[in-house]
Amino acid sequence: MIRNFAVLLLLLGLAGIFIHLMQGYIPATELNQSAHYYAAHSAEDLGAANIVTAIIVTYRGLDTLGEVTVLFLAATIIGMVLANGHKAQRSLQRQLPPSGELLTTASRLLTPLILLFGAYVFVNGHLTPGGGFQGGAILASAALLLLLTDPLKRFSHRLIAVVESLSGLLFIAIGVLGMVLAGGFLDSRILPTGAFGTLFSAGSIPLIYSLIGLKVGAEFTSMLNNLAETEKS
Amino acid sequence: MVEILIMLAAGITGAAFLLALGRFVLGPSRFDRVVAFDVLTVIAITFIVLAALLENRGIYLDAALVYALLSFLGVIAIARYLEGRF
Amino acid sequence: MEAIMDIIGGLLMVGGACFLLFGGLGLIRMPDIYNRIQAGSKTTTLGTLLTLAGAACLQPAWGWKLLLIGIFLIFTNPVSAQVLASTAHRRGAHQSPLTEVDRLAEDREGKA
Amino acid sequence: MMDWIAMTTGFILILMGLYGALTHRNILRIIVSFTLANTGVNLVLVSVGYMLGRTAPILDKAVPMAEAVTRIIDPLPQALVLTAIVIGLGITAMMLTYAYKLYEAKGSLDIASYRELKW
Amino acid sequence: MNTLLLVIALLLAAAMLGAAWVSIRVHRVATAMLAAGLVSLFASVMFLLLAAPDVAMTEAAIGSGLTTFLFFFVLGRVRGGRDD
Amino acid sequence: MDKLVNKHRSGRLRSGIILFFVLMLFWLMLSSQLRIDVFVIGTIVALVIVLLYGDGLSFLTELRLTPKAILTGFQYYGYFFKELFKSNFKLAGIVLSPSLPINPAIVKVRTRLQSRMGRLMLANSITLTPGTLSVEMDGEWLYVHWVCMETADIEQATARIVSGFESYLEVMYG
Repeated sequence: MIRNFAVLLLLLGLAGIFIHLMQGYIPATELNQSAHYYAAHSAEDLGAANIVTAIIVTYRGLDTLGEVTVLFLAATIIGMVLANGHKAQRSLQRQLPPSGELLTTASRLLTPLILLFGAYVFVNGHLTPGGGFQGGAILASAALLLLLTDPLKRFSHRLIAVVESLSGLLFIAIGVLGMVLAGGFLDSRILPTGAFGTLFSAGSIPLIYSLIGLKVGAEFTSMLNNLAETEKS
Repeated sequence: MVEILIMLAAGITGAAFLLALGRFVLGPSRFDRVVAFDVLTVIAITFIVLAALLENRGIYLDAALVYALLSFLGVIAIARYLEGRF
Repeated sequence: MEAIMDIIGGLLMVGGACFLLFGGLGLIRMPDIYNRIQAGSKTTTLGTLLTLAGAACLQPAWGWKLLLIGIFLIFTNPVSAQVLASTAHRRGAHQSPLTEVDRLAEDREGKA
Repeated sequence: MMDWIAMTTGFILILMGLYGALTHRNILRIIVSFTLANTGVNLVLVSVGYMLGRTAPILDKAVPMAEAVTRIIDPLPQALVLTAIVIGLGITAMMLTYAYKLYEAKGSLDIASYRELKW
Repeated sequence: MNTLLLVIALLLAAAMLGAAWVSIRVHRVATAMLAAGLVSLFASVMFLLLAAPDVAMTEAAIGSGLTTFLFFFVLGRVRGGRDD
Repeated sequence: MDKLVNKHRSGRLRSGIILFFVLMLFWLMLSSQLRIDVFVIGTIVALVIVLLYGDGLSFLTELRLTPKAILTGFQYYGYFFKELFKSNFKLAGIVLSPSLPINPAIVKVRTRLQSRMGRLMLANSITLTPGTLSVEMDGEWLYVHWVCMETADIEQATARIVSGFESYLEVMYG
């Protein structure tokens, strides 16, 4: 009872702060300074039609590196925490009822399409909404579909690790190349900017976003794989 | 004229949305809630298309594409859970 | 010409929305889970397809993407409905007392 | 007006999520409440960048390059939230993994049964 | 036209709060998770109305499959625990 | 034995090539523009997917490549949409009538189709058409939930529910 009362008191205090914040909130009618800079310059300098992509990949590229690192750490920690337990043995696994012929066929049909759509999303990150993070999640969803169709399905750890580390390495290499050839770390102007609005434009942004997409997809897939390998207690 | 028609369509879709939401809240069994969830996802696609039309931006459709392609994954995951397979 | 296309598109959208409404109504009124799945899967598929067709009439430039959404919807919606129905049957979900014949349950019992 | 609606919803979601996280005793319920609060925070952040009558910060035929400054909304909060959602999924997966391991060790999900953590 | 978007946003906000309420008050854990998925779905459409298609797409890609799967997977693994 | 393996391999190659072209088609539809850079990237992506996921199916993998089959395909889609409309109006009638005239049952029907795509499309079509919902597929038996049951007999139910689609799908996929 006391506990609930304390919780309510805390939430009331928070609500007071929020109401105060909302009273002080004045909707902006003009872009602020940094946003103005991004809006005016990103299309000319970098050739990226999607300004959010330009910010994520180039202007705040270091932040993105940090995010990818956090995600990598999360995946690694999940793997380490789960690796401690007893791994499932094939022979000990429960007898599962067959997973329905129609779902199997449908997953055979839809998995290539989901993979293709994921690739579309991260290759076109500089033109359409979308990019590496979304595309990576969609790739992992394809893996999830396979996992749901056949619960005993396992993905090759080696393939996942190779894709993940290769894309990570290439990502950093492109970043360093930007430092050598252009203005700074992860500067995308190491490749020609190209015609605005085409696929081969915006310097190295599509390349970097594709690498991020592959890396994120591999990380999510390894998370799913590690979770699926645990044995039902 | 077209505006009125679109407004009418949005209103009717909103009514359908509320009905499906009602089934979600009422639903006696878990299966009923899952069906309502499925229907609500499809109605969300309609809302996205409507928003794209109203704001006149074709790029919004990509989000609808994601839902059209991936929404059944959630339902299948829940069905697997209900079957006791995990 | 464009005005006519606009009117057709708007009418298609209203029709699609009506089917969505019938789906929602069916979801509320039908007595058991299988009938609700029927109401949910069929009407929402056609309703969304009509809405997409209407949007394609209003904005012909988006046609390809709307067509893709339609194709994906036709192939994913029945799959989820079927998986859900099969799961419901395996877990013995409540069936309306109106149900007269249940061959699947009979065959299951015969096998077991 | 849209930003007010979204902001209010976001704040209420944060409060509801925190309330759930603080009052429930089941670890899984606590994690679910955390995801609710997470969604609320994202909503508030995005709504701060919204501006009335403007459109998404993606340039194409509808928004040519020359009009960008007067037509688009603030892209910075969107860039922040974009990564925050992905990180949120990573964090959720990690919390769920810990919940699973805790269950394996104790055979219960009730936080009252974890007495070693009290002092 | 703007008013219509506003009405849709209001509807979505109300639905979101309702789903969140269901999620924290309902008895069963599975229903709470389903309601959380619903909140994520509505939030995605809301992001789109707030002119943030990138964010909407991220939320859609992550909320539609992965989050739901993770929650229900762990719930299925721990089911049989006393506190259901 | 050798011949069988060879046949299997060539079948795999054929399905891989078909999958590649279908993926290219979808890529072009997604991009909705025809330019050389789109084409190049699409080729790379489709190739990688085909190599990584070789046992994927596509809409055309098991389609018989005869003019008659293709023509039947178009007829099938026409019939399908007609039935979809019919089913929706029927369902709307049921939902809107105050007495809710339903008579549900799960009946058992038989199908002759052998190919996987044909069976999937049959089940999907049944789910989307008048008052029926495929619940489970087991060998040649298909269990169908029927809102307004007209007959519980296997042969008659097969004639009512399945044969309309089956006649088209049998020509297309076999």
